[in-house]
Amino acid sequence: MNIKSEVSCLVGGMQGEGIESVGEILAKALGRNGYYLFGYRNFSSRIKGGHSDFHLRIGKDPVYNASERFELILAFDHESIELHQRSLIDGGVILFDPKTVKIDQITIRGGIQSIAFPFSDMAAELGSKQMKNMVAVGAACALFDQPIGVFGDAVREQFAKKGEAIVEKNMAAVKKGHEFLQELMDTRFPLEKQPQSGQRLFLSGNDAISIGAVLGGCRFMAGYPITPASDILENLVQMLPNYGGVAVQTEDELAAIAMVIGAGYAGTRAMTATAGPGISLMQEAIGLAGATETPIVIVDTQRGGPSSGMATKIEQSDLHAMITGTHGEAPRIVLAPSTVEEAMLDMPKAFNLAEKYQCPVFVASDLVLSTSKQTCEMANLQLEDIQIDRGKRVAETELAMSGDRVYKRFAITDDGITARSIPGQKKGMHHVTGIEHGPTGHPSENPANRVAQMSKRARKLQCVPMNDAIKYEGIPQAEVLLIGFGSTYGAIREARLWMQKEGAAVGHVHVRMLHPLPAAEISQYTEKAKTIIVVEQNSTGQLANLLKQHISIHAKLHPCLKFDGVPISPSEITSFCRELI
Amino acid sequence: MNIKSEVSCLVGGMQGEGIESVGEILAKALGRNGYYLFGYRNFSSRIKGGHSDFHLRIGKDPVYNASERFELILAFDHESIELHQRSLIDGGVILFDPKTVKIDQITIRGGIQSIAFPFSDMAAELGSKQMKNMVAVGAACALFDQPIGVFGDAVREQFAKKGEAIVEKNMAAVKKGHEFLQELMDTRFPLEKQPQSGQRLFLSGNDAISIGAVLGGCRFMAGYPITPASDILENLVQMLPNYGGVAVQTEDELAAIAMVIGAGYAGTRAMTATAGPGISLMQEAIGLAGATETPIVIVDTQRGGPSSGMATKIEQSDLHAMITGTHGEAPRIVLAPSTVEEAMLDMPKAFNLAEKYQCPVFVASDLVLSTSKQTCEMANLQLEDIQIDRGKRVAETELAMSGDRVYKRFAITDDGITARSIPGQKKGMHHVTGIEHGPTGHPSENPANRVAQMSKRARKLQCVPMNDAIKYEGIPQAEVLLIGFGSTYGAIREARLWMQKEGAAVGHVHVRMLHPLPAAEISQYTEKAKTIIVVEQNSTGQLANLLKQHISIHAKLHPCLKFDGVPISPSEITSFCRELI
Amino acid sequence: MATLHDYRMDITPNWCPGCGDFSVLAAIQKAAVNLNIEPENFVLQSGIGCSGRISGYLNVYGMHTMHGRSLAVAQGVKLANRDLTVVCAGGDGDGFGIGGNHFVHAARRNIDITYIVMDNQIYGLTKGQMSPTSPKGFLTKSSPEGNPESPISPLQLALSANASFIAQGFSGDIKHITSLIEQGIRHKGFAFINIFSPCVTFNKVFTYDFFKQNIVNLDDDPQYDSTDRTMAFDKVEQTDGFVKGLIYRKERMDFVDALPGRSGKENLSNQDLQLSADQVQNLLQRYM
Amino acid sequence: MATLHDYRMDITPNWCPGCGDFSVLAAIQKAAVNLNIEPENFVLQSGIGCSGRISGYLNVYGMHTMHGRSLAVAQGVKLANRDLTVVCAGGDGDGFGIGGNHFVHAARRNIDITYIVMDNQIYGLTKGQMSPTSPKGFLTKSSPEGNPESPISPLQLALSANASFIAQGFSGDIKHITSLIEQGIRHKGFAFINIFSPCVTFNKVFTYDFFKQNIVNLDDDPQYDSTDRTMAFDKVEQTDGFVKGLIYRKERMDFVDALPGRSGKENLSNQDLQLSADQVQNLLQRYM
Ligand SMILES: Cc1ncc(C[n+]2csc(CCOP(=O)(O)OP(=O)(O)O)c2C)c(N)n1
Ligand SMILES: Cc1ncc(C[n+]2csc(CCOP(=O)(O)OP(=O)(O)O)c2C)c(N)n1
Ligand code: SF4
Ligand code: SF4
Ligand SMILES: [Mg+2]
Ligand SMILES: [Mg+2]
Repeated sequence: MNIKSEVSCLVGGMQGEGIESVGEILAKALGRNGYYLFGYRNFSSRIKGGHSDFHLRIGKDPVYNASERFELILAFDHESIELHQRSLIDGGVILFDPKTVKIDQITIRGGIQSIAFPFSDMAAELGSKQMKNMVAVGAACALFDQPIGVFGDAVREQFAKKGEAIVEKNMAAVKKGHEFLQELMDTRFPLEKQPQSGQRLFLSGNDAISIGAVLGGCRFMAGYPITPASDILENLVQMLPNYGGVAVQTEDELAAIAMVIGAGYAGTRAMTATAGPGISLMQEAIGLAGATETPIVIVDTQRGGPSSGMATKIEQSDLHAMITGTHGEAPRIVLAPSTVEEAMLDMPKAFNLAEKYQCPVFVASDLVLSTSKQTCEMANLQLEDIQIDRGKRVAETELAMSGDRVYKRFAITDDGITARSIPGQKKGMHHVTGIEHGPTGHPSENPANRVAQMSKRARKLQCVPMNDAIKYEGIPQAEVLLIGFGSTYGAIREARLWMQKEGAAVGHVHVRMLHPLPAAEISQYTEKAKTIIVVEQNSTGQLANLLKQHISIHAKLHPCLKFDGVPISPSEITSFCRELI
Repeated sequence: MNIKSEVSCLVGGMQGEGIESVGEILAKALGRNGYYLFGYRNFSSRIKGGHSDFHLRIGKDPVYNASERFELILAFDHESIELHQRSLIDGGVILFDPKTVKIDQITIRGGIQSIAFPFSDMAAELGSKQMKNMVAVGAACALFDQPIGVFGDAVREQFAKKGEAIVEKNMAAVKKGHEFLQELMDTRFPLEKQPQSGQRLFLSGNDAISIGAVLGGCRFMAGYPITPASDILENLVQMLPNYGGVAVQTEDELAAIAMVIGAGYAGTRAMTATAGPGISLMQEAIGLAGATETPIVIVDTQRGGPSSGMATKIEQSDLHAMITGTHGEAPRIVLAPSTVEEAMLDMPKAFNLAEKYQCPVFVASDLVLSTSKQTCEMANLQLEDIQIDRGKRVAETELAMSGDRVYKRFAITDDGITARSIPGQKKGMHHVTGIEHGPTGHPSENPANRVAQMSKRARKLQCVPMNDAIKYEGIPQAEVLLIGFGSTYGAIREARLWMQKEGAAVGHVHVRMLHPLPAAEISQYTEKAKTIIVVEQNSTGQLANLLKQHISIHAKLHPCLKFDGVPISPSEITSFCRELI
Repeated sequence: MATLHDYRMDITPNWCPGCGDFSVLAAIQKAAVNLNIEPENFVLQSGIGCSGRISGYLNVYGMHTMHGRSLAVAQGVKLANRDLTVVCAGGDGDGFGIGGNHFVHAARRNIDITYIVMDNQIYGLTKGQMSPTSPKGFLTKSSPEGNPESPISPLQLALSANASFIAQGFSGDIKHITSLIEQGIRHKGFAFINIFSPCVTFNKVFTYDFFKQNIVNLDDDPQYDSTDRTMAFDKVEQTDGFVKGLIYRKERMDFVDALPGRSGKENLSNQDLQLSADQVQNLLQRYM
Repeated sequence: MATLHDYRMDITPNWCPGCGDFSVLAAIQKAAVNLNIEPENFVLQSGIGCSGRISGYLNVYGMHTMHGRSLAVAQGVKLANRDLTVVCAGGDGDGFGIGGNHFVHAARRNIDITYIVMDNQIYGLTKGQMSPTSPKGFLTKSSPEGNPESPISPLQLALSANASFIAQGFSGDIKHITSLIEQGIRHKGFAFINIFSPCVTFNKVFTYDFFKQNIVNLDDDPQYDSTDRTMAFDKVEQTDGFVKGLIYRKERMDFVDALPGRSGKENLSNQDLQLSADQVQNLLQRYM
């Protein structure tokens, strides 16, 4: 029996049954035991019913994506087995609930074992069928050779609000599952013991974005519910009041971004979070924020488009909408976090950039990044280093000394940035408008002024620092270069590691800022590469096209595209590469 | 005294004073005399007051843009002289109204002549100060040695509704101006006589678009007023009822395009017309039309952006919004007319393409094209050749024979196009949705179906014919290649002709379809060229970037950009070229 | 003769068991059959939401549109082909939240369509945030300490927007809503029917029981005059909106009748689009 | 002490001579001075239209926003900094056409701002198309044969949207509108003031004379109770909307007061944003 440094399991059942809570508790407990976790949830656009599953990967070392292979399936419905048994490793185990799974109707492939496990009945015996999830937790814990003790706290926290009796019952259910599994079989997949770890968090990209926002000084959020961004609104509705802040659910996205512009103008760090349809509706306002040089932050949790598209499936297809969306030409910055840690830290950064460059800043998340949960190492986050930089602001004293009745909010400057005054500042009064305007913000149709103001706004972006705009991993002079952004980071990384093991000279550029594009930084690597593979989850190769626009690499660039709503896997990337090289 | 083959004049005065009617009547009469005309109106964002001017170019041969030089300025205000005297040719004439122009406050440059011409007083004498415009018409007509007789019809038509007495009075005003000028001076700029011409129209791009829509079978228009697109709504409100059609002014652009989608789905040729802010608001719906494969036509009369921008000034900066706008990836076609004739003919074409490829079709106009008036030769238009091609439609008989209860509106086909059924067709019922869907249009999250449907929709665009997608002018193996689109055609053409005269090997590709981009057709010319100059009226080089994305011409491409709201002139283009080559 | 079978779609709705929207679906199908409308002449637009899925569950020309924009799409369909029966349906968020403006303007424009809102006082599809009809203090995912806003009154809004037909029903009484829908479709002009349609998953306050106990039936008030706008306004005020029946109805000229000449008077989708030489001449005259 | 001079901007409005908007501008300035608000604490949002240009004509923090969205911007400003006086102004098309939904929702949300509409029954800036308040049959550039739609009633719309302060005035009576604006600003909650503001260029029907002759003054009706919603609705109905004075007013809890705890209770724009170690700990607790 092999000691494992990593295992994965899938829990599947009907949507609305609480499948996720199995993963939640497993993850919490195992995380505290020092393991690194990645939890991916596969769900569909309906409220109750329909198959849903949760993939949990548990490793001694950091994990950045769901595994392609599971050791264990906990099956509460047929689909869990039908869809996923081919992903079980040889020797893998299916524990199914005979109450809801008629196993004789399913052909089980060879080399794996399927075992009836009366989750519901056991739970019913203990008082409530709902606790079948807890029985499953116990079973998994036994199979992975984890001491049951560590689950105590996790269960307690989950059910604390419901009273001690419920906590006890649920603990009993976990124990029952644990014992029953031990009766059934030996510990099949013992996880290598992990030394005590530093402080950890386990949370989704959306959670990280919400926390990052608060850490980054966000005190105003206006949003409109939309999958998969709604969590952020819901989180901030709970969090912001603790800091005096306000979160508003608006009548639509047009109002949300307009309110954010109002709050940003008034000097408060303000944001909205939305997905595709919302981004489309916000296009006009993005231009206004650009023209009036108002700092705002917009999170786009990209999902399958166009139109309603595939609301519960991943896609990375809003690049155009974020980078060049809106009529006319307005400045903006687009950050693209690729891990939950980055999602958290990109928020303070986004607010700093927004106030420094006085323009809209997008944080381009995607459905997998936003909804998957990952372990974050507090030591990596270094939250104490977060600085609030409010950008150029005109001082009261300076205003007091000025002879101007109207503050020259849009005076032309070398770096394109003009110090802001905010409402309430004496003698800081000025006008802002989406119409082209002169230094005081009043409309002007003068051609020379037009050129000066357009150039001023464009110039600001030339100063955006590029130091963290890409991350590079792999061998230094890679011949094969993988380029990606967003949540595909884990899959690309895993693919690169596999290929490197096989001796290929592979490198990986992950683009962390999509606009202004760090073309020079990327060129460093593309120049040396013979084959460039741009991995993205969309159908037209939006990043690839962007790269081609900036760098003349048309002949050696190959887009590796996936747009079926399923996260790309490392093996899809490696087979694409193998066919090319 | 030289006989001229071309003259230009500028009429300037306070906005709302009827300046344009001078140009209108001059143009109508001179057009009937066989001359070709181009009338450009320079106006600002206010209703009454503020300077406004009208540039009229009159030629023996076709003219496609305003002239950089005038022979005559008819000045009703100071700005007309202050802003434009430098554009007068040596020996040019200013006729100013002493009532409103205090000439001693203006320094008149050498080599030109300024003459007080009591337009208002003469008009007042004849009964109404408003007729000063007619006096100006008479003066211009004398200066250009045009027989006064031809103005009769034009004046009559203009004032017919107001009764014979008014017509007579206005005729008298024209005569008076004519006589007075003849008393003042000799005919200074006699226009070469033109033989009788074929039938002609004189109209703006917006007028042409409206006519083209009706000719192209448009029977439904929903729009929301916006400069400079409002004319199209106003025209169609008048025109469509004659053909049973409907034009609706909606509550906003979101409603306008949604109604258009409804009408298009119902089987009626339907369109909207808007400008920047409207295009931004329509982004979500563009995705819906793409996903549901609904034929619709959207006219974008581009103006200065972003946000409210410069509403009365030209810009060509909505390419991104039209080509890649909306979240996710949806098919669409973008046509770009460059003359009033093309504006008319692109409309039936747009409707045919929309129904053939079942997707949104943009007609990318711009402020100068939309609001300038040009002479159109009926013989060029060949309106009798306009065909209505309603695309693939499923026949009633076919439906009757089918065993399906739900029509497979989105069945996968080789060319990506599936025959449509429309409401009212028995057994043609089906579902449409912006959610990814299977063959009957019902939502599907199946990954294979997703790929099939996305690919189907993308495939359609691969069949779009490229035969008229560019027009090429100039010497065959041009070393210097000018590339442009839209209303800059005239200026680029004039610049090319000048440079050719000087012996330069210049060619000119004018892109007539911006998406799908005719990259192969353009490459034919870019391959041979040593220097490529992309002329566009925006600040980021949107067409240049698009070209770079498709063709690896980064090193030899030079964007010649203008974004101050003023139409680019031939000499700006030639000086840009001269500096390069 | 259209039958219920013709209107049925062989797809199981993905609504939660017990969701109020099932009855609304059934009522629409029944009303269409009662009015003997052929399914091919029936077009149903829906918005986005749980309720919005309805367009896929009956065998007509179904259009699932955009969040908040279904009414605009519906008006386009009707203007293009006046021979069609056009019914539009969606949720309270869809209709009064993001779509509120189109609602108001569709009402005053008075195009001959029927608009049914499945009002569950919650955002169902996005899993339980407050909606514009959620009462003040209502606990939802986005108002964990209580909704800070006053709700909208859909009926008063429709009244002030000059809707020519306004009714309200409750999913629990399928016969009644079937009859309202029939009346709405028969009404020439914009007909608005608000239907309380309980969300059994996210709304634990406005349940079937709640409505059974609290809704006032207009039929029980012999004094009530459904052609009196002020009385209608007042009734809604007095009942806090929990009232069912025909709230208001007054026929007024529909939009198409108010258009000049032939405009919209015939089905535009089956016309010969090629213009005659005379027509072309007429079109160009002004510019010659 | 703020003076009229402080509020003046040295820019000549580009409105046509005689435009009603001049008086509205003057009234706002006067009201601000009367209420002794310092210009740096006064923020004025405007929409797009002739009327929308107003934000550039007085020396305050002026925001010329988007067509139809000024109210949403205004609410954002007020929520960010409750110490500011926030007034929002725009046209009838801006407010009731494209912006109708934000109007309805701002009213029910009841944030403490004042909204002034310069209602000229026309689209001025785009040169004379019909607006949502143009009456049926009205001749405009986009309705050459008469407007086919019934107009919106801004007052009834505000009533049904539960606005807590509703008034109407007329540009021709600058004293009266100044007083209404003062009351509106003083009102805690959303205050809506509709002002008939003649467009002398494109509207030849609703002229100064028309209003002088036809507008009913509520002060002349001693029976009128401005706290009775139904009476208010009826009054508007009876006068066809041509009525001036305080239509309705009832104080109700404003949005911020309804938010939990400290939420929005202080000016958010001058806070120290750096969290203490404890605060960080609290924030992360749930995820540990
Ligand atoms: C533009 C846009 N914003 C947000 C969403 C997300 N969304 C889908 S349904 C919905 C609201 C659903 O509530 P309701 O309209 O009341 O319908 P219900 O689900 O309750 O039937 C929202 C916000 C969307 N689809 N489009
Ligand atoms: C999204 C958008 N659509 C259209 C326009 C064009 N537009 C500018 S002002 C205006 C309407 C003006 O009417 P109103 O709001 O009544 O203001 P008024 O000019 O009469 O004061 C329109 C349609 C715009 N600026 N933005
Ligand atoms: S969530 Fe509510 S509205 Fe949606 S289907 Fe379930 S019960 Fe119906
Ligand atoms: S057009 Fe009308 S609204 Fe606009 S400035 Fe002139 S008078 Fe005022
Ligand atoms: Mg709802
Ligand atoms: Mg107006």
